[in-house]
Amino acid sequence: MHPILDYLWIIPLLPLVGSAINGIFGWNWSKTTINAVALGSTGLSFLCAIEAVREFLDYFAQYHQPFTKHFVDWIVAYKDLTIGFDLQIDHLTVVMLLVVTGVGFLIHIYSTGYMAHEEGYFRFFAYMNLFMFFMLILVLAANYTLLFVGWEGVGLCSYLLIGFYYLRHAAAQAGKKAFIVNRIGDFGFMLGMFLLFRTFHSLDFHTVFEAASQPSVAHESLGQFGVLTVACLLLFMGATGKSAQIPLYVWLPDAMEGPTPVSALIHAATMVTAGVYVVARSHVLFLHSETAMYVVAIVGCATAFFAATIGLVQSDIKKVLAYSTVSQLGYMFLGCGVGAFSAGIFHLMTHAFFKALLFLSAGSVIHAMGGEQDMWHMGGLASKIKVTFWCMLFGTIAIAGFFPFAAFFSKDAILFAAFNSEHGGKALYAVGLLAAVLTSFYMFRLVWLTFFGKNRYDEHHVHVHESPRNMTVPLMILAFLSLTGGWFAFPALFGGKDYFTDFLSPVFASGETAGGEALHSLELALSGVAMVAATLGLIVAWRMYSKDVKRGPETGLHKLLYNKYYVDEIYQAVIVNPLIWISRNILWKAVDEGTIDGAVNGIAYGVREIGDGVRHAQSGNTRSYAVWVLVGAVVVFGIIFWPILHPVLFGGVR
Amino acid sequence: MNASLAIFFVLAAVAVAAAVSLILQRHPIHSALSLIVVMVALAGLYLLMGAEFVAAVQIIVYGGAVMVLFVFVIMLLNAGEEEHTNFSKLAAYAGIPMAVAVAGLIAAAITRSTLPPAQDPTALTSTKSLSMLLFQDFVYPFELTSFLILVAILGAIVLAQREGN
Amino acid sequence: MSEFLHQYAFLIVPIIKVAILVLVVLTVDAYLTWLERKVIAHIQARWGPHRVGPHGLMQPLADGLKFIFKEDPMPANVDKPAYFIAPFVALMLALTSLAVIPFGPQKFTLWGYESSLGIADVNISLLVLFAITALGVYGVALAGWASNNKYSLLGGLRSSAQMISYELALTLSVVGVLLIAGSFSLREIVEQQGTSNLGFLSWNLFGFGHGIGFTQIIGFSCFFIAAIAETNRVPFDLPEAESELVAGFHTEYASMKFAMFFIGEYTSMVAVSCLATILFFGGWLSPFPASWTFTYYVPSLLFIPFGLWMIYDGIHYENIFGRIVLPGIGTVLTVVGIALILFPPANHLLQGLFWFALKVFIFMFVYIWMRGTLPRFRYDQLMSFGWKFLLPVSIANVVLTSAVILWRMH
Amino acid sequence: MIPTSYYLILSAILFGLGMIAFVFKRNIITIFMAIELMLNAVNLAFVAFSTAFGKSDGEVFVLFVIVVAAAEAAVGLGIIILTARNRRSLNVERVDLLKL
Repeated sequence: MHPILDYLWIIPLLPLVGSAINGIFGWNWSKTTINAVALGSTGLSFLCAIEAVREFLDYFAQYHQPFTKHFVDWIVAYKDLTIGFDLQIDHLTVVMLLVVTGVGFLIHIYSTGYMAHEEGYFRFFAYMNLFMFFMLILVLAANYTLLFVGWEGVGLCSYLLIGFYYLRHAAAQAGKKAFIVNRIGDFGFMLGMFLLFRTFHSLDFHTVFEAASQPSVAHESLGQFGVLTVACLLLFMGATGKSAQIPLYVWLPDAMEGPTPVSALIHAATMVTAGVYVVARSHVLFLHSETAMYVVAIVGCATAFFAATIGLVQSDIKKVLAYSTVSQLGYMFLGCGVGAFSAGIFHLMTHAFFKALLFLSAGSVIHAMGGEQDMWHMGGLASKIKVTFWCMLFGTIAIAGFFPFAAFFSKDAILFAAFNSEHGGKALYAVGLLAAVLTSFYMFRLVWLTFFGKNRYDEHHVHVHESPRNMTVPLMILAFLSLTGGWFAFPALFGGKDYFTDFLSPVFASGETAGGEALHSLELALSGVAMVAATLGLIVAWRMYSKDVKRGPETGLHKLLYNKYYVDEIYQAVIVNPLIWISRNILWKAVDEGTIDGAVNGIAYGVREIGDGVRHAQSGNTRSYAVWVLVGAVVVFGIIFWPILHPVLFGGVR
Repeated sequence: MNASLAIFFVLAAVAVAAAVSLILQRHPIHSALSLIVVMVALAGLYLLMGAEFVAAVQIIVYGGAVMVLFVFVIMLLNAGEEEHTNFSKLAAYAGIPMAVAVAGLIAAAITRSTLPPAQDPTALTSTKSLSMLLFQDFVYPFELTSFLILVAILGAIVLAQREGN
Repeated sequence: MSEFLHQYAFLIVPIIKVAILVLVVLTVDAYLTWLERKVIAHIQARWGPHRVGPHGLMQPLADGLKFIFKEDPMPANVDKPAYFIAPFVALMLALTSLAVIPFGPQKFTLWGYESSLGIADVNISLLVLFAITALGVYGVALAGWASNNKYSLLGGLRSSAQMISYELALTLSVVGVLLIAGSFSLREIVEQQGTSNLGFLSWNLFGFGHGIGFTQIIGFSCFFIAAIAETNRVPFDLPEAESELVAGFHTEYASMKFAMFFIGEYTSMVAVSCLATILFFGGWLSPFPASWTFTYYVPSLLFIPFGLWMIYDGIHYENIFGRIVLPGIGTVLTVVGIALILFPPANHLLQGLFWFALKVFIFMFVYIWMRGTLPRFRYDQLMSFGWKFLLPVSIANVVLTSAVILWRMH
Repeated sequence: MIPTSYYLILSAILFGLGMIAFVFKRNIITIFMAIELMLNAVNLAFVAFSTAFGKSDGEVFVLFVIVVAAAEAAVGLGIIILTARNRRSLNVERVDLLKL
């Protein structure tokens, strides 16, 4: 009845097959063949995803419940631990599914152009397909364990792709950094999973959420540090790792060492949003614990502002976009934190569109500049690469949140939710608004530095040229999407209903903070304020960068910002170095060499000594051996004949 | 003190004496002769017990084959008087006491244990019934021993042949 | 006196029998030497011993005296005990082997103690015989080793190897007979050969006593060849091959010790011949069917003409001594022959012994005959013949016989 | 009638003498003979028991023992010949190394 739903595993399987084929046989294949395999698998899984969505909606209309299917038992370890390879689709998954496969597909197309002249072409696409596979597993998983598999898998692919230019030391370092920092988050995530299992004796979403929504559990978690609180915080720790929130955001900017399409796909559109997805997925748990919600909201809000400030002064075009990604993710968490999960997911989707667009455009610019990434060596490109310019401009307007572009709706929804969330909502709103101003400022700064003013590069070496068709077409599609992506919420402006929220309502029905129609006028007002903020940013940027500017000396605050608050150095000093010291001097020297090796060697030495002592019994003299045999015989006979003999020997006694 | 008891004591005395001489003789061939005497005496004891076949086999195989082999080897290696080295202190001091202790334990156990009354030798099964037992109840072990012999022959050939041929 | 005899008859009678047997055997051995020399001489167209007594009949006596009175030198640093024991072992075992051989069917009672012709009548006599033969090796081996002489050592080793090699064939060749008889007792073996009324056809050699297919000709051939080898006779007399080992293991022996070896050899020849007679030639049974009572006069028919011929021949002898002695012997023989006719019980008593002796005599003659005829084997030929031909054939004989028996049982 | 225990005692004595010979003698061949002596003592015990119980199993076992002893003699003497060739000595105390 539902061909794809019944074989849901086909969707993740396709990229995996593509990855395997490319990875194993691609090494001496022509680019065309590799493209065919990579794009074919991704595109097919995109189509399958669309079909799956259609079938799911049909299915939902019938049964009014998420579709879950158990395929095979994976782990059957303990009487109540049975983890199957279960996939599930509900409305949240639908959004993620379409975003991942769709945007992924576009970026694949783009990559065929961007990576055309790179070494390891087949390797790149094998990794990309593998990433798609894991990401799909992540979003389709019906239990935390399988989700964790995808979670780790995307981490692995991110590591591989960041370090794609593994000959560059910086790239390799960045890859390792991303991996390790993620490990810290995953550690928390696993603890959270263990805690959940210990509490609910299961890891299936359905079971856990059912149990969690029991009043008893809710009651149990009322103590602000009940089980659920801790579990949620731990899960959120994982989310901060994966989604680059304070304090674990440091890896994302470095991740820009990877190829630009990677930055677009993994570090903007899909993977980094996994954290948000998890939080949204577990909203049932989060809603039980106000503390956790607060933490999420505050961390998100803080990250949004903090990263935005850093973004203000970066000179590397991709670094700017990286920090903007961090801060946008912060927005998403803010949304989730204040209970507007649908708003968060909404922003996730729109952000996927426009941030992918921005990154790809940046990639196109870099491509045009022949690998130059420093904005201070660009300028005046608008006339030379028109398509890229317009797409970039679209993206900028979209992220800045001008009407009627995507972020206008999504960011608004978040800010509005924050505004009228109880206790302290106003503060969150204020910071969020400030971050919005900064966002539009640094984005327009980027545009001006890149495309306007007189060119600050050497004409003779750099031959600026428009990117090929297979790069520009995805740009246009994404530009269109980032224009229209937000229009689901259009009617809400005029008192209509927010289709997106409506669409997700089956998932988040439980705990959406009411609002909307009730305070319709207020929402309009806040939208206005947001517009003003964006415009403010635009004007400031225009004032500062429209006329050609020299790169000023970094001093004071500027320097502090430019050096990212020295966070990396602080981490290095406070965490990394002590860890290395402990590992080297205590764990290695004392524990390993001293205790363990010492024990082993000591045993060996003792054995040798004993053998050296006993060896003299092995004289090799047959007669001695014979006597030993006799001794043994005496003992054995003595034991056997004891009952008969002891009257003989000790008859006299008693 | 009937005749058979007398014969027993005579044979037993001969056996023990020969065994002692086996120990005391310096030259291996004299030890071998003593051992032959022991075996013949034992054969006589078997006859006394009515185990005629075993007695005959004892002499034919042990006396006629095994010991001949020993004598051969002694002649072949032209073994002289044995030298009384005492490299093994253990054997020098503890050896004989230990052996005596084992024998004593066994003897004590025998004297202490209750044995079935001896039966009239004439009542013992004849050679025919022995062969029945051997070729019906114990036929597989019997065949196995033939294999064992075969293997032993091969082993002996392999061991004793010179590297040349 | 008589009750003393009755009380200890179980000791006295055997002692008497042993004494008689030893005397007889020694005499027989002595005159075997005479016979051997005579026969070989005539085979080689010589006279042979002719000086001492008529036809050299006193020669054995002279030899014996010579053996007794000769000096007995002992080589330097021999292994004394072994050197002394060896000849005794040889002789003793040879004589002992005769102990279990039954010479006749009769059982007689003396002083209330029933006994038979033959020293001991054990029911595994054959096994005992083989056991003793098996020990026979030591005499030779020890002698060869003790003499401290390389030729002797070689001879000793050779004969020991030869003996144990052919012992197998000897034993196995008899198994066929045992299977037919179903007993180890020589007496029973002989008796079951006489069960049918076919005369010599029922002997194990032909085996018609039980019907077609039991013939032991193969067995007998193997047995006889192996027996010759056992006794170190031509053509298997390598241990004492004068030409290569200067008389082998008894090179260093002189006088009485040498005589012991000599007697031992001839005794074992006799023993083996007796065995062959018993196993294959019906022992004391006459070659004629038992129903032909007139055949009881065959001994007389041999004795009387031979005696008359001796008288006739004797009176023409060149010296006076012979002219007296030979006719005397002839007379005795004739008288015995006539007496046998006149006194049937005595005749009946003697029948078994006569036939037994006759068969044994024939075997001895064959021994001597072969010595006069055949050349000596080479050592490797000897070994390969024993192991690669004789042993397989005798085993085949065993298999064949048992197969036939099985076939007959069903 | 001779009590069974007499035979057993005798076999124990012979066995003990065998053991003494084993530890006392130095010549490999003689030591081997000592083993044979012990086997014989055991055989005596077997036959004695089979007589005592009036069953032939003991004798059958003796036959097996004899066979095994024969095989053992064949192999063992082969080894002894080899040893004597390589070591130029029959004294066990001089043969105390696994390889030359």
